[in-house]
Amino acid sequence: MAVMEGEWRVLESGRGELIQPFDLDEFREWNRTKKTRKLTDKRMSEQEAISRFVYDGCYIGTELYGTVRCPMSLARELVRQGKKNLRVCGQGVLELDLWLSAGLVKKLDITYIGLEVYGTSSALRRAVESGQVVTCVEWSNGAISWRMKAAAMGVPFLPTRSMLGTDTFHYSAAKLVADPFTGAIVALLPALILDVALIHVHRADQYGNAQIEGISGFSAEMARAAKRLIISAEEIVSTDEIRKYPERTIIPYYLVDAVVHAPYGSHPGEMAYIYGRDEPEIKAWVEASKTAEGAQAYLDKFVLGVKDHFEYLKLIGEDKLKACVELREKRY
Amino acid sequence: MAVMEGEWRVLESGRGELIQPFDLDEFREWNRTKKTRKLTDKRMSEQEAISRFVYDGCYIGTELYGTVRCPMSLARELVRQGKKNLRVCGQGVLELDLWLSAGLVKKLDITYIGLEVYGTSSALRRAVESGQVVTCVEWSNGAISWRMKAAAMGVPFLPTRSMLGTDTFHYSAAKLVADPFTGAIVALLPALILDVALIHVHRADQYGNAQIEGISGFSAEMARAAKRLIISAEEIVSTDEIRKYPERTIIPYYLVDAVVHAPYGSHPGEMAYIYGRDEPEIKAWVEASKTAEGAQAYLDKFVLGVKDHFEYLKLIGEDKLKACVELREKRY
Amino acid sequence: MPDPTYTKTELMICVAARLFEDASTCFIGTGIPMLAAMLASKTSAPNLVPVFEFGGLGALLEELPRAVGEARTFHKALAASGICDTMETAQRGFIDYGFLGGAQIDPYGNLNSIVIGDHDHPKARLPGSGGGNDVGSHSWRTVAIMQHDTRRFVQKLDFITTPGFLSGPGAREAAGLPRGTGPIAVVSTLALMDYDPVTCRMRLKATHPGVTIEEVVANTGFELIIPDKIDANLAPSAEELRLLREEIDPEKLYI
Amino acid sequence: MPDPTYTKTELMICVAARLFEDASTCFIGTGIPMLAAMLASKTSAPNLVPVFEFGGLGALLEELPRAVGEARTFHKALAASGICDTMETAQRGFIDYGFLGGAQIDPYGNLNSIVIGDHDHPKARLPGSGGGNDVGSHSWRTVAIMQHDTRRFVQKLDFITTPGFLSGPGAREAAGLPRGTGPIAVVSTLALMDYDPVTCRMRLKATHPGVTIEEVVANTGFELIIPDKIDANLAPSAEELRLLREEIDPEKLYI
Repeated sequence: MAVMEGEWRVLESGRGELIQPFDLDEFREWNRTKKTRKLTDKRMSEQEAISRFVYDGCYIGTELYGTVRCPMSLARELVRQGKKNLRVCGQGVLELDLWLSAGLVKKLDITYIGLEVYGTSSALRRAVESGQVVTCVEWSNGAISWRMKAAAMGVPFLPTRSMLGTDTFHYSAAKLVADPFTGAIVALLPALILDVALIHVHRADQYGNAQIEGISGFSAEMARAAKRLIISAEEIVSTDEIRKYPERTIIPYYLVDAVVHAPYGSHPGEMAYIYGRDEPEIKAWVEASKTAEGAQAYLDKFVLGVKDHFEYLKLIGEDKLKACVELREKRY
Repeated sequence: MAVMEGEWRVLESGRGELIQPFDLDEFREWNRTKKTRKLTDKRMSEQEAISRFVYDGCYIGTELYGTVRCPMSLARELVRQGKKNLRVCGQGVLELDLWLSAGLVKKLDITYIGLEVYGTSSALRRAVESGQVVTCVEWSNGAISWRMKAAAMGVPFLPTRSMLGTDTFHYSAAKLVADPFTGAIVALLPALILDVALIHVHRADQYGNAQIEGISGFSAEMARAAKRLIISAEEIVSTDEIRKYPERTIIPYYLVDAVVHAPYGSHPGEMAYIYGRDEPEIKAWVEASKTAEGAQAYLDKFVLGVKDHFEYLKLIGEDKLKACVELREKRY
Repeated sequence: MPDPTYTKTELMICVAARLFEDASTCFIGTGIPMLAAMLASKTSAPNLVPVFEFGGLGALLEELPRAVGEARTFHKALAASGICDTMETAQRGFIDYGFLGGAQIDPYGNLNSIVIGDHDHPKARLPGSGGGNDVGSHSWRTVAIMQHDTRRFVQKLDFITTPGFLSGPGAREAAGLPRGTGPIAVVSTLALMDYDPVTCRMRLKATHPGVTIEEVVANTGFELIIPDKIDANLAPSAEELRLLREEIDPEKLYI
Repeated sequence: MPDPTYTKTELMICVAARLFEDASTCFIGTGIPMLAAMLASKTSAPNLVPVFEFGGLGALLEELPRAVGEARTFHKALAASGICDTMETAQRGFIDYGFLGGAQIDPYGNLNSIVIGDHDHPKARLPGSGGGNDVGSHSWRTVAIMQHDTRRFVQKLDFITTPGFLSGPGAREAAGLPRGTGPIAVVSTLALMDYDPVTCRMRLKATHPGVTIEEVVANTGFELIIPDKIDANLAPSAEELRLLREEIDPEKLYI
């Protein structure tokens, strides 16, 4: 039953580059040999996690989205360590802005990089229009999430009716086929296996069993689609606590390579039920990032100018953090 | 860009009948016009729910699995109302045994029908070997769940590496193709859109927003794959309670057509954290079902001989139910 | 008496808000759609079911969300899941309306939010599709909310990010998009537009107070269908303005 | 001193339990595999991670589950999700072992649990694949646990439900099954079998106490490879029997 590649009739292929080719059997072998099933203590600092698992040229992604439950302490540490030529997927607000401004990003599977209520991202414009980012492959938010879901399911592709008929499809790396059951046209989205994923959660135990409150974004999919997974958590809890409510474990330990205890890890973004957005600090980036010089000055002060996340928090100051806690979403 | 059906090269097609053909646009239209977005009180009795939404010849499924969080009060009511020529999907223990014994099932997308620790199902053997069930199309548990997941995602198929190389594939309605990205062989599982689904949950509000404790089985997928969805719930809670923990809503109200308050609705099966299995009553069916006469006597007593679920519970008796509660799984 | 002090943005929000159908499911994007949804839920559509792409469904819009994933998008919500569930809900036909923005719109309601100029050597790199393409593909009806000028209302997009009617009648279905879906309206700073059912081209439906047809035409970079009868949009009511200014956007993030 | 009163089933469970690798993820089916897993977790594999197909992962096996979805499969578990997540975890290569039963097994370790006789006019309709096919497709290594007689160990299955090595060397990969996967052992009431690495055919590895090679051969409906050196399985230890009888299955559901 040997099959030639491409024996399926593909109606059309997007012209975008598949900037992260995948091999499911190789991923399986990785998951077999590089992901221990032992319950081992994976706690470490941001410094150690980034230096051990992120490398120049790797394909990396962050969850969720800029100002919302985003692994900002990890994103800043990555800038401090200057990991470069990154290939990056998806959506981003502050976190990708920092990487773009620091000149660390080479290729993008892009869905949205902007500043939400504050409009477009100057950092993205500078990086793409100057050619510093050499490739932008286009996807919709749904499509990029489904690409991770394909990898999470262990299958080579998922079909979708998104992207049809548009340039978004033409500038993607998706393929157009007809469903053999009904003849309907669908786009096939190739599996996306990340080299590294960074996810911030409400709580995790020392082994990496992780729980999230509120919306789950694409955490379940990204965690399962990554070869290396760094979890940062607002709180480290006992495994007994995890075992008490096993249905809340959205990321089981065996997926996780590092657990970083990062209180206020999403700052200046929010963490539902723990703290709200730090609007002045977000605006500080919005303003600073309008020019390359301003962005550099911000990086110098808030990222490169501090040794680690705890120095960053000290720089922000207890009063501001307390104010954010006051603004948190509550359960009634 | 008109496409002829089958223009994809399919390497091989399972010989099984697609006993529930699907049309995604028709499903969308159904979801648009027959599923209100209004918050309306959907509470009703088992009698009303089954008589309004289940019909002779419909394609129906139950979640989870026989003795575990299974909508037994709905399954028994269906027998009382004698809905027949059912086409049924998936796995079953007591609930499908009852339907098979009552002669209500015509076709099966079968994965597993048996009595777990007590072995094979005599009811299944009688129904299939006699030709009363005219068609058995074979699938694995994973495959049937992914078929519902395809429908839940609104896509015509999902790929899998299950079923390859086996008669399970040959006697299914799956298709074999090569992945156009890598050339790897995968089976395509056709979407499964059920006419009716029955799901038992821990709690729901009057509109149908439903929450489940412990494993979720295939409830999320089945709920999203069904044109009509009847929820039975151990407890009816206020919508305020739902809104307090929105991340626990596994089935949002707009999917739901009927909400049946059914305490001990899974009896003689278990409901995690509320009550355990009623082993003597399960064994009563195991013994009775060994012969057609025994099965009929059981049906006469426990199903046809009672008017409704509350009469059934009275027949079982408070002492036995209390004993089940004692046996429940606890959160430590 | 209408308050004469309203801004173009406030007017646009009010006109958009009046389009919301009560007890419908609506995809809400960041920005103006959020204000319009919130205003609608406080006026004509109290049973609106807002859907935010990263997982919030049926939230009570007591405070204005400032991002599509933040806690206010699932404040006292009926469900809080993830983006796959939400997008699949749309793909399954459960989302009635999508409210979208964009940098450019063409006569068929296609939207561009990816690039100005050539994709690979852009004059301006815009944020990207985000959920826009998904919303425009799967929602039953989409409404675009746009500033109205000739740089934005163009004959030909630099890039089709989000499908409107694509190249015209039947093009969506031919491309494989779900049957019966498509754009129904554009709310701009000058007017309300809909689409001619035969040609699928944009058509003036109603002008805003004080705006002439000529002004709309002059600010539109393509031939807009001008029917014989054109309605006039009502100015914001005092209550609409009060809600907007006092309850919805007291921090003046948008208005 | 081994307890001479043990039954064949008890012995089979003990031999199977000794195959569990500590700190490995194992798919556990209903019945004997549950007893073996529980015994293993109380002896040589205290860090075993049991996986039950309907969503339980990493449960503490304090009481014997009687069904693959019941609460004991997620008792103090690390995660409790659903069947899709579990099966996808397997498809992604995270499940080390699968323990399976079946009505028939052939020389290549393929299993039948669907039908005896013709599929469409069966002599006996069996329960079906259940998760068997998935477990046999995606787990890195599978172990079958079977009663040993010529009706069960057959040259040709009536129906291939679950893949072993299919038709022999290379057949799994050619069919598209994940690279490097396949059956590694059969534990029966008479012996322990493995597979010849060249031919992929079943091979006697060790006989149970008191069982002769001839007895194994006579109860096998196909030509079993008999190597020069054959090990002897140890009888259940007193502690194994105590655990089985007092802690694991005191209600004697299986033993």
